[in-house]
Amino acid sequence: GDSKTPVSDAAAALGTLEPGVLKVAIQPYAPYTSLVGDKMAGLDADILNAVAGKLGLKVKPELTDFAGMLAGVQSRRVDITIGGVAWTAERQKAGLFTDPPYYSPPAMAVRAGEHYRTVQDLQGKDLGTVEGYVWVKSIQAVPGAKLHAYPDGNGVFDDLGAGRINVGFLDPLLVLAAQKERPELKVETQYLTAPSAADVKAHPAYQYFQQYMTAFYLPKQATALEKAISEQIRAMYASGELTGLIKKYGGDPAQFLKPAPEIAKTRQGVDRPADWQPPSI
Amino acid sequence: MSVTALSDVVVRIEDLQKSFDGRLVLDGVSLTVRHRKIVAIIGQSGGGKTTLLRCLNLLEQPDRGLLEVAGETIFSGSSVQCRDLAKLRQSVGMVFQKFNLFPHLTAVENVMLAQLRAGVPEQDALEKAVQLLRRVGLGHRALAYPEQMSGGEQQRVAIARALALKPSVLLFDEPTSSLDPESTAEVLRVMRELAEDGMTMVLVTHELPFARDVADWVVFVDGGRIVEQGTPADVLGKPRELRTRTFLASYAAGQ
Amino acid sequence: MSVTALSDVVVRIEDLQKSFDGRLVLDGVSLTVRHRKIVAIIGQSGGGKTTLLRCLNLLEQPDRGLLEVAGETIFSGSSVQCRDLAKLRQSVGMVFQKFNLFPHLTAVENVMLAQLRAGVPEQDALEKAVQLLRRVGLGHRALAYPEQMSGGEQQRVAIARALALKPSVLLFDEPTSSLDPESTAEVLRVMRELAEDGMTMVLVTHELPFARDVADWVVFVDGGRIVEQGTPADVLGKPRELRTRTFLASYAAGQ
Amino acid sequence: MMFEVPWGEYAPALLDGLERTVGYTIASFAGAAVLGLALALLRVSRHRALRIPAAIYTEVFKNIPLLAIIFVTYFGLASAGLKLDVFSAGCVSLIVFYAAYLSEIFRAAISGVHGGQQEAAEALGLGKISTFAYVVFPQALRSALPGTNTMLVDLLKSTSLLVTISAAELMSEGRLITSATFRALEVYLVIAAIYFGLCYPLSQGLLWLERKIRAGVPLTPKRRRRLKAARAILEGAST
Amino acid sequence: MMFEVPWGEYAPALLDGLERTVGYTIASFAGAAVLGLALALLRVSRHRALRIPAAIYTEVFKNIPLLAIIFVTYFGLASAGLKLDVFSAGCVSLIVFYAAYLSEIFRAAISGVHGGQQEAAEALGLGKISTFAYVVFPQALRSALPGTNTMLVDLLKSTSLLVTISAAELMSEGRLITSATFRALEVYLVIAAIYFGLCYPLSQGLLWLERKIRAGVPLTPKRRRRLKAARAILEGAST
Ligand SMILES: Nc1ncnc2c1ncn2[C@@H]1O[C@H](COP(=O)(O)OP(=O)(O)OP(=O)(O)O)[C@@H](O)[C@H]1O
Ligand SMILES: Nc1ncnc2c1ncn2[C@@H]1O[C@H](COP(=O)(O)OP(=O)(O)OP(=O)(O)O)[C@@H](O)[C@H]1O
Ligand SMILES: [Mg+2]
Ligand SMILES: [Mg+2]
Repeated sequence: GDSKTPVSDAAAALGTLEPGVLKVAIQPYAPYTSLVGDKMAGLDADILNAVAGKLGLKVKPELTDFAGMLAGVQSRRVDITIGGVAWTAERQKAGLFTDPPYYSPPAMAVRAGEHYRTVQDLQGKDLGTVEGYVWVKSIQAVPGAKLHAYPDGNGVFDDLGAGRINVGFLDPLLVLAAQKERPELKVETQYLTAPSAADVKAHPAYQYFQQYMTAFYLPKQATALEKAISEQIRAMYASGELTGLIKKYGGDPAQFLKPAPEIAKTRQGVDRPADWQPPSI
Repeated sequence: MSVTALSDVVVRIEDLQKSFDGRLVLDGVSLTVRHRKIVAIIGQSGGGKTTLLRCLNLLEQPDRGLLEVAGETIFSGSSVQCRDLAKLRQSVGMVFQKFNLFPHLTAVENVMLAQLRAGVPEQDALEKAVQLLRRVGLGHRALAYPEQMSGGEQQRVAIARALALKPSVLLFDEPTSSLDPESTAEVLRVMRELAEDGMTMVLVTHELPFARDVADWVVFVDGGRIVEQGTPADVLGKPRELRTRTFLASYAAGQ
Repeated sequence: MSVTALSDVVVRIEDLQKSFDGRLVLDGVSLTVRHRKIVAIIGQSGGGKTTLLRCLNLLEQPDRGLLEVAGETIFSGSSVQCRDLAKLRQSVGMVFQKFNLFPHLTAVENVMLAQLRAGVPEQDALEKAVQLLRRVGLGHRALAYPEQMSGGEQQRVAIARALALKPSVLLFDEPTSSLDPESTAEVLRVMRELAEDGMTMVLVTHELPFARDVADWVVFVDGGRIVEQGTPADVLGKPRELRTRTFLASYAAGQ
Repeated sequence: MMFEVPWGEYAPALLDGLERTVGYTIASFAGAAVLGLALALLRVSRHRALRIPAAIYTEVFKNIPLLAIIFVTYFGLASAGLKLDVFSAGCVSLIVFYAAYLSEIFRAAISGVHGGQQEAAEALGLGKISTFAYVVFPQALRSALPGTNTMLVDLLKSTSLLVTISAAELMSEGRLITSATFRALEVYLVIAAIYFGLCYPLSQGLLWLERKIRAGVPLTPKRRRRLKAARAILEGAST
Repeated sequence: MMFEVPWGEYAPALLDGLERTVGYTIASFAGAAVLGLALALLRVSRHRALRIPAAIYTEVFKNIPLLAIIFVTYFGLASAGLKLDVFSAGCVSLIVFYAAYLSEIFRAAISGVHGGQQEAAEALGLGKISTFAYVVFPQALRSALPGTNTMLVDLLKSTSLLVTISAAELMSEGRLITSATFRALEVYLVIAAIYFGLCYPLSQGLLWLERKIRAGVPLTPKRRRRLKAARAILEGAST
């Protein structure tokens, strides 16, 4: 490529696979990640593009699917993967996660006219999500509910529209975008009242019905890069850049950029120091 | 041929016509085959011998003419009269040049199949099949598959198969022309025994010595017509027609 | 056979032995074929005739014995002596029972192939091929594919193909036994012409009348041994050996 | 790096997926064989009006990706008002797709049965149906077996594409494990091994069956009894 | 409901994907044919030491899903230190997979050439290589064509599985459009139609070629010249 662009020492010190270049695996997951020409677009993409700019890295996106994203990171074919990836205690064993660029409120896609407010309302219902999403476990824990796991969000929307499922658990921006793109499906966004601490204690899997933390995923070896990106993310909280981006995609900064109280504890002493505090506006 | 009782006639063909793609292949053939008689049909390739034989069990449908088999009119004018094609074919056995045994069945099953489909009980069909295989000298090969048998053995099984439903007449279409001399001898031996047992047979053949020996009547077919017919001694020994003589001469030259 | 000049001998076989899976199929066969002579090999099925023929161009490798072809020792003791197998095979033409023409090539290409592989220039090979096809009466069929030809035509193309490299001897293995009488006559006519042109030939055949007519020498093989050999008049007319007589009798019965 | 996934935990889910994979395979293959045979019969028919639609069907389904068929059957038909459940939609997709391939194999096998066979059967007085059932079909089956067996194994592997409609078969389970543990490569290797463990014995078993049938070993109890009875008669005489 | 996706906008990306799909197909099929032929030759060899490894290869690759092969080739080998680029990894996967199937087809075709052909060629003094090249191979090719052609079309369709390694072929573009527009059904129908538009002419073209070859139409200029020369000689005589 255009290796004539000089690579700064600082950028080179980040230890990317190719000095000065940030290889990013994404899947078609608008409005979080997408590819327009040879540039990536979407919320996660915009955040990482901004971070890379500050670090002096040139972004090189590679379009794949979810399995390919993970394998790409683990086999060190890419430096990082992004796109609504949720942090979990189990997943972090297989790599590094940055500090959360934003938090995701528990949004549900439901057919217009139907109302679900609490976990109790979901019992015995057909609940859809994308396989691999953290909600798979939560749904499995709901008494009598039937899990429908799809390879991507389209399946959820189509089946919601077709009436095969009652509720779809998806990343909130996805629901907003689908509402806009496919009004004929008559899908609405609803927010679930987060289960109480007691509920979560009784059903640990309910924790994902609470606000959860997205992050960017990197290979175990990329400690320097992870640290640099996390720092930049924190800086973007402080500078108001993130507030702007969340608004750009129709999100409410108060929902997306303020962590719920439980968030801090989840990572403290796991992949972060005991005194770690989640970033916030 | 002298006039005999009508009941004596097993096959009666009158003014049979058949064309393929507008080309006349049988052009007014008339022929009578009597009970216990053996008729040999000889003639040049393409003369219509096979077609004539195949009309007799309606494997080929004539265009016009009369066909009677075993006392029943099966074709007349220009349409099939025979209600039950299966019954007709059960009364007319047929042996092919290429044997056409069923390769997925043993010899005994080949002989049983038609019986079973005709409703003969299993055990009866089996016993009959074994008996017929013994009659053609193949009792010991009853459980062999066609591909495990020599050509001569296969053709003998085919004869047993054709006999299984006690046909009134047996048709042979060059039954030995795919065989080596030894196998030919085997098959001819079986056919000679059938002749001695009084089976009625119509036989298309190139084996002129055999025809001379066993046939009661020889028919020389050329260009879709019966050019000459008569006793073997007459047709093969002192042919009247030029075409017959030419044919016999070319045959002698080949030997 | 009287003693003649050595240069006169095209094929010399001495005490040839060959076994398959421990079973002796050729058991000490000795035979001499002289220039411009025609040797017919006759005998029961399984006697070893084909195997004997196939040893002559080393399609089958003998176990022991001596083989000389066109003045060269190609096998002696128990090992192949012939350096250039391709050259040997070019000097020994072979015609098979099932013709074995190359189905993907036209008649003329079938005849050209061996020449082209042997380095004959394209145009020469083509002219030679057309000339040979005309010689067997098939100039007009030069561009036909095997499957478009009758059996007799195919076998004549196979003869032309075998002649293409001007072999010193032509081997025929039952060349007419897959053919109907007319095709047989065609092929035998071509073979008779070759004989008249002075081609040296070894011929396994069941066509005893033909053998009697064209062969200079008849060899009766049974159980892997030469039981009797001599002029056709002797071997076929007044056989000395019982086995020969039995064979000839069974042959006559088959006819 | 390998085997960090707690496979023990996932075993029940995998077994479940395995069961579904087998279920899809059996149901779809049976359906595809029946539809494929029907199409093959249409395609050897003497009537153009029967031959042509069958030929079009075959060409269409042979030339579009199975993935697209699955998607359209499940989601497309639903938008058109026909809501199939996952199992039905999955099976229908596999059936219509593989029937196209199988019909080609069957057609070649049927028209490969020598014309003399049909003639010999008819000359023996067998009707059209008997001729097909007892003479043509058994021989066609024999020559169709290798191709058919390849398709069966292929179908088994292709059930993995049902992942698109959350069929919860083996590959779907694999993806679930991947996203929980993030160990994509390990999971794929294990899933591949499970597929191999299914497909290899299957294809070897089918090969064995092929050989048995080719060797003429009687497979139905009826034929076995018949040949036994024949042997009894033949031996009875020799003693 | 249909055609609400702004296809005009996506046309350049789709064309790009199409081009890549065709590129993968050509490169992989060429490789698979060569490897398949080599495997087939090993499998008809007289030596067990050659036959057995080739047989094991074929069995292994016929019995695991292509998706797993793709995954392991791209990501698995990378973890082991061998980083193939996307195009190489994609082609290698398709080659090793389809070579297994093609080797079966080729082997059957080669051993289906009648033994008499080999014998006749040898009796004419042709060496082993000439015999194979001029007698066995052309005939085997003919009987292998239908199966080979089916595999070529299948390979083309299977390039859609390269999505997972960011091959950016047709199906990847389709998924991208789906994600942006949420109109999966429409996108899949269009993608299916594009595949059909690729595969159908391809398979019809191959059928046409098959028929030409079966009819004995000379395909190489050399043969055409030769037959023309023969005709000239023959006609020269008749005038
Ligand atoms: N099904 C058919 N369709 C078209 N033409 C046919 C058909 N069957 C036979 N013929 C033609 O009818 C003529 C007579 O054929 P037939 O087979 O009856 O002759 P044949 O005397 O039996 O010859 P052969 O001795 O070669 O068997 C031939 O010209 C043949 O080509
Ligand atoms: N390649 C082989 N392997 C094993 N046995 C063989 C082989 N070729 C021939 N034989 C056996 O050798 C014996 C002689 O066979 P051969 O073909 O030479 O006889 P033949 O005289 O030509 O018979 P036919 O008249 O039937 O052609 C037979 O018993 C045959 O089964
Ligand atoms: Mg005939
Ligand atoms: Mg022989």
